[in-house]
Amino acid sequence: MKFSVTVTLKKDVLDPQGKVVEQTLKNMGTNSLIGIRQGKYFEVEINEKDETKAEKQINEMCNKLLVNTIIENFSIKRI
Amino acid sequence: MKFSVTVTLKKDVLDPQGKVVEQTLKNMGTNSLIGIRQGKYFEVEINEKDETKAEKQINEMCNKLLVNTIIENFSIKRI
Amino acid sequence: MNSSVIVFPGSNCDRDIAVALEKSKFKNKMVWHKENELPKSDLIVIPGGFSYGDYLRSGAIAAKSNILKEVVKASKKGCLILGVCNGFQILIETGLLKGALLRNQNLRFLSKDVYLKVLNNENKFCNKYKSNELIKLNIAHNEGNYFTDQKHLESLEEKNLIAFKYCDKKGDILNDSNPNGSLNNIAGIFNEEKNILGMMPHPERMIEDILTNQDGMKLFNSLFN
Amino acid sequence: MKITKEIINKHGLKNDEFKKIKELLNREPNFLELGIFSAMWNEHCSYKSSKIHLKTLPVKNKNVIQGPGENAGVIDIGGNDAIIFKIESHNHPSFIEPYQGAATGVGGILRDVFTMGARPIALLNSIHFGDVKNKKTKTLLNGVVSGIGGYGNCVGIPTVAGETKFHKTYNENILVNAMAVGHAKKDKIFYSKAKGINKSVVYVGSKTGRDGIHGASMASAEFDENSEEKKPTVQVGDPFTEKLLMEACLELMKDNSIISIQDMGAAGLTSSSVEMAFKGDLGLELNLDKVPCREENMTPYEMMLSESQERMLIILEDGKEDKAKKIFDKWDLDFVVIGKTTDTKNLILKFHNEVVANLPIAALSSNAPQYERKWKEKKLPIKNIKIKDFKKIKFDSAFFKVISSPNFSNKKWITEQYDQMVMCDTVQKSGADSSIIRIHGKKKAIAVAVDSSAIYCKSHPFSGGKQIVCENWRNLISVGAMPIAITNCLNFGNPEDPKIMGEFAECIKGIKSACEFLNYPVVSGNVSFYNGTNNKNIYPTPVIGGVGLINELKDPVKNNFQKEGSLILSIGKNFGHLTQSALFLEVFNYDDGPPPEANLLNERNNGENILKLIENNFINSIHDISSGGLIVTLAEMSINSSLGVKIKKPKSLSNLFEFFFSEDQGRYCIEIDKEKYDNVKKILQENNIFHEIIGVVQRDNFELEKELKISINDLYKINNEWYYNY
Ligand SMILES: Nc1ncnc2c1ncn2[C@@H]1O[C@H](COP(=O)(O)OP(=O)(O)O)[C@@H](O)[C@H]1O
Ligand SMILES: [Mg+2]
Repeated sequence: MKFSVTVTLKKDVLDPQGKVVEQTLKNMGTNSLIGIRQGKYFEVEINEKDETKAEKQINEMCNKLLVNTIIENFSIKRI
Repeated sequence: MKFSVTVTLKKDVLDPQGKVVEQTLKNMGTNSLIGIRQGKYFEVEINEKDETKAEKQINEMCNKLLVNTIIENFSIKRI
Repeated sequence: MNSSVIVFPGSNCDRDIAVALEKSKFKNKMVWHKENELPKSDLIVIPGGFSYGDYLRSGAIAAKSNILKEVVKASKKGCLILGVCNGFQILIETGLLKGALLRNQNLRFLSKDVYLKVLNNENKFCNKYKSNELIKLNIAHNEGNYFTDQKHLESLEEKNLIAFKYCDKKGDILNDSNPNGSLNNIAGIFNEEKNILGMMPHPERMIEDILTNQDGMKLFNSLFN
Repeated sequence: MKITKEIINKHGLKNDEFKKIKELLNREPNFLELGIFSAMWNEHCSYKSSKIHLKTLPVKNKNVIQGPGENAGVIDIGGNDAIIFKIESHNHPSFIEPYQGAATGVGGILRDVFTMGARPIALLNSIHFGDVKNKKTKTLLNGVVSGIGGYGNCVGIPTVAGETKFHKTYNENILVNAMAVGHAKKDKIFYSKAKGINKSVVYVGSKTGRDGIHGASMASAEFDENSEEKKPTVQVGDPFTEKLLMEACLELMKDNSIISIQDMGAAGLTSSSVEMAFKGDLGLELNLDKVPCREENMTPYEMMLSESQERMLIILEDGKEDKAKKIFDKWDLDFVVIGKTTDTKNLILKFHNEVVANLPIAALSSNAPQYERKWKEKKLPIKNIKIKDFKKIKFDSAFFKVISSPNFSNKKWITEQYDQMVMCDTVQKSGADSSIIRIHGKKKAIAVAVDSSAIYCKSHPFSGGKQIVCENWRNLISVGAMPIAITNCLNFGNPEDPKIMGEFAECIKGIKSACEFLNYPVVSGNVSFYNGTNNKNIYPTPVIGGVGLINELKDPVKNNFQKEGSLILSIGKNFGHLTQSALFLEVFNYDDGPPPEANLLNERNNGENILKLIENNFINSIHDISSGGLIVTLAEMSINSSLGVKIKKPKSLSNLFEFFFSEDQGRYCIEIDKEKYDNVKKILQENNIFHEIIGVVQRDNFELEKELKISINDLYKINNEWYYNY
C-alpha cells in the first residue's frame, strides 16, 4: 500500500526557502504570484493490507522521524 | 487561487535522502516498510481567476525554477 | 577530567574537536554512535559534520541513535553537553535545546570567520571569557538560522540563556552582522540549567595562532578545571 | 541482438574500429561485448588521440614515487610522508546538470586519491563559464559552485583553492575540473595492479543503478541539438556514502588485506576490472548475478556500463573476506565477492549460469586503437599594433573597469560556500597565490594551486603551455614553497580537427619545456577532448595543478600589505607587453597579437631567489604579477589588508598603461622594510635580477600620483560587488 506524506512548515514559522523562491519568481517577472511556501514530500510504500493500520503506521513514522512536529505539520494520503 | 506542486525524482534517479531515511526507519524497527522516496512540495497562491491560465502559469514556474526537469517530475493540483 | 566525543558516520569535525579537548588537558574518548553505553564523562561533545548527510533535516536522524538516549540521560544528571554546528542541530532535534535551525537566509552554505559577543560568562562553558568579550570564530553551515517562538525568545533573553550573538568588528549587534538570519543574531544558546550549550560557530577551529587566533581555546579551557 | 551499423555508431565506434574488434576476437562481438569495447576504446579511457603526445612529458624527479599510470600521482615529501594528487574534468555532465555534475566530479577525484591509501586533505577546482551575459551562465555558476561545495563540505574535506573564469568560448561548453590532494604514509600506498590467481574480487560501496549509462562515451562526444536527450544519464552524487566509503577503505587499509584496489569511475565496473587485470597481466571472472543492484531487472549491459557513483573494486588476500566484510558492515555499505582472478587473461562475465561475455583483456586495453592524428602548427602572431585609443580612456577608469570585471572580481562569494577550515590544517585559505595545508600534527606543509590561461594558449599554444606551468610554479614560490610536481587536465576541442590537434600537441610541447627546465614533472592528469558544440571548439584550456613543499612551517609569508611605510618593489623586467592582456581584452576589446613570452631562465632565477628572500625573512608580503599586471597585483595586496599604497610615476617605461598593465612573465611584487632594502638589493643584483621601487605602503588610500586616488573601502567595494549583484 502506498501513501504520500506532505510536510509543511507551520504558519508562523519562517520559511527562508519559500521566501527566496518567491522573490526569485517575482524578479523573473511572475507578477501574479501572491505567495509560495516550500515543504517536503514523501512517497511511502508499506507491506500492510489494512488501510487503517497502514495509516496508523505511517502516522507513527511521521511523528517519530519524518516530521519535526514543533515546526512542521503533515498530512497523509493514500495513493 | 491556490495550487500544490509535488516534485519527485524520476524513477531511475538515485535518491540518497530517501535511502538514508528508509534505512533509519528500518533500524528503528518499522518492519513493514517497503520503500520510501523523498521529494519536494510547494504551495503556490496566485492572483488569477481563470483556472486554466493559472495552471499554465504554475506550469511555467515549475519548468523555469521549481523543478529540475532533468532529474525530477512534477504534478500540479488545485487546492 | 574526562570527555567523550560522539562520532556519527558523517561527523567530520570529530578529530578537530578531540585535538582541542586534548590541548586543554581533557582525557578524551571517541564514542561510536552505535554504542549503548557512555564512558564516564564530565563533558560530552557532539561535533560538527553531516551526521547522516543531513538528508532529512540536519541532525534529525542522529537524534534517533542509541547513544543519544544515553546523552539525554547524562544531561539530566547534570553532565556538561556541548553541541557544535551539526551537534547543535542534533541537540535541537532531541529536544535538549528548544527552537529550530532553518536554512540560512540566503540559502547558501556559509563558511567564514565571524565576530561574536560573549553575552554570558557566568557558566561552565564561558568563564574564561570576559563579559561582553568580542571574539572571532569560524562558521561553516547550511542551516544555522536560529528560529523560535516569540515567548521562548523573550525568555531566552530574560533568563540570560544566550551564549553568543553575531556582531560586527566593533562589537555592535546589527542586522548587517547577522550571517544567516538567526533571530536576534543568536549564535549559541544554553538550556535553563546551563549545563548544555549549542552553538553554530566552531570553537575548535580557533585554537592556534597559525590558523587565525585562539579565541576558541578559552571555551575549552573554561570547561576544564 | 543483431549488431547493425547504427548500433555501432551509437556506441561511438568508427567502422574501422569495429573491423579491428572483429579481427581481435576472430568473431562478431555480442551486444554486451560491443558496449564494453565502446567504453574501453573511447577517448576518455583509451587516450587514443593523446597518448603519443602525453608520453613526451617529463614524469620523474627525485621526489616522484609514482608518475602517470595509476589512479593518482604520488610524491615524497620527506620522512614517511607522501602526497597523492590528481585533477579530473567533469565538463559535459556539469553543463547538463550543474549541481550534480560538479558534485560527482568532486566525488570521483576524491576516490582516485583515497583509493591509493591517502586521506584527502584538500580539494581544488578550476571552473570556466561562458560570457556572463549568456542566459545560461548564472544558473551554471550557481549550480556548479554549490555542487562543488555541497559534496566537499559533506565529506569533510576543505576546498581550499581554485580559479574561476568567464569567456564566451565556454558559452555552450563549460569546464569543471576538480583536483584532490591526499596524505599517505610512504609505506602504505595502494596500487591497482592485480596479483595472484584465484583471489577474491570484491565489490564495495553503493548499489548499481541505471545512472550514467554511456557516460564515458558522452564525455567524449561533441554536443549537438540532441544533447538534451542524453540528460537522463546524469548521475546523482551521494557525499554521505562517499564519506562512509572513504572511512571504510582507509580502515581496511590499515593492515595487509588488500592486494589491489580501484575506484569505479568512468565506465564503472568495466574499466575498473579491465584495468586491474591488465596491469597484473591476469584474467578476471565476474558473476554478475552477485552485483548489488538498485533497480529491478538490470541487464549485464547495464551493470557493466553503469556509472553509479561511490563504488570500488578490491582484490583481497586469501582469507581476509570476513574481516573486511565486518568493516564494511560497520559503515553500512555493500560488500560482495563478485568474482575471482584467473590466469586466462580474459574478462569472463557470467549471468544466470551462462557466459555472457568473453573478451581478451589485451583487446580491450593494450590493443585499443592509437592514433597519430594530423596536426597543424600555429605561428606566433605578430605584434603589429599601435593602440591610439590609449588617449581616449583615462587610466583610473581603465583600472576600475578591470578590477570590477567578473574575471577580476573578488571570489569571496564562491569561496564562502566552501568549508575551508575543516580538518584544522588550512594555514592559508584561498585568496592567496597558493593555499597552504599543514600535514596533520607535523611542522611541514604543502602549498597547492591550480592555473590556466586559455587566452594565451589560444593565441599561441606553445607559449601558453609554457607560461601556464611557469605561472603555477610562481604561485607556489609566492607562498614560500618549493614546487615539486604537477597534475594536469587538458581541456580541448575536437581532436579530429588538425587545428585543434595542433593546439593540443603544441600546448604539450610548451608544458614539457617548462616542466623540464623547472624540474617540475607531471605525475598525473586527465585529457578531455570534444569540448565544443556544433563544430565550435573551446579555446585550448590546459589546467595545471601544482604541489609544493614547505619543510619548516613558520608564520607563512603574507599576500597583503603589512606595515605602513614599508617599501614596495617589483621584481623582474617589465617590457610593457600588452597584447592578450586583461587591459586589452576587458577595456579595449582587442584580442590580436602574441601572449607574453615566458623566459624560463629568468623565471627560475627570479623564483629561486625570491624563495631565498622569503626564507631569510626579508619579505613582509608578496604577490606574483600575472593577469592584469602590476596594478591589479597592488590592488589585491591592498584590498586584502586595510592598507593602501602611494605609487610613484615610473622611470623605466613612459606609457602608464604599458607600465602598470603589462603581463610580462616571471615577475613578483614584494613589500619589505626600508631598512632591509640594501640587503635585498644586494642579493638581487648579485643574481642579475632586475627590480624597481614602486612606492610605499600608506594608510587608507590607493594612490598613483595625479592619476588615481581611491579609498581602500571603495576599492574593496568595486572589487567585491559583482558576484553579489549578478
Ligand atoms: N594529461 C595527462 N598527463 C599525464 N598523465 C595523464 C594525463 N591524462 C591522463 N593521465 C594519466 O592516465 C591515467 C588514466 O587516467 P584516467 O583515465 O583519467 O584515470 P581514471 O581511470 O581515474 O579516470 C592516469 O594515471 C592519469 O594520471
Ligand atoms: Mg581512477
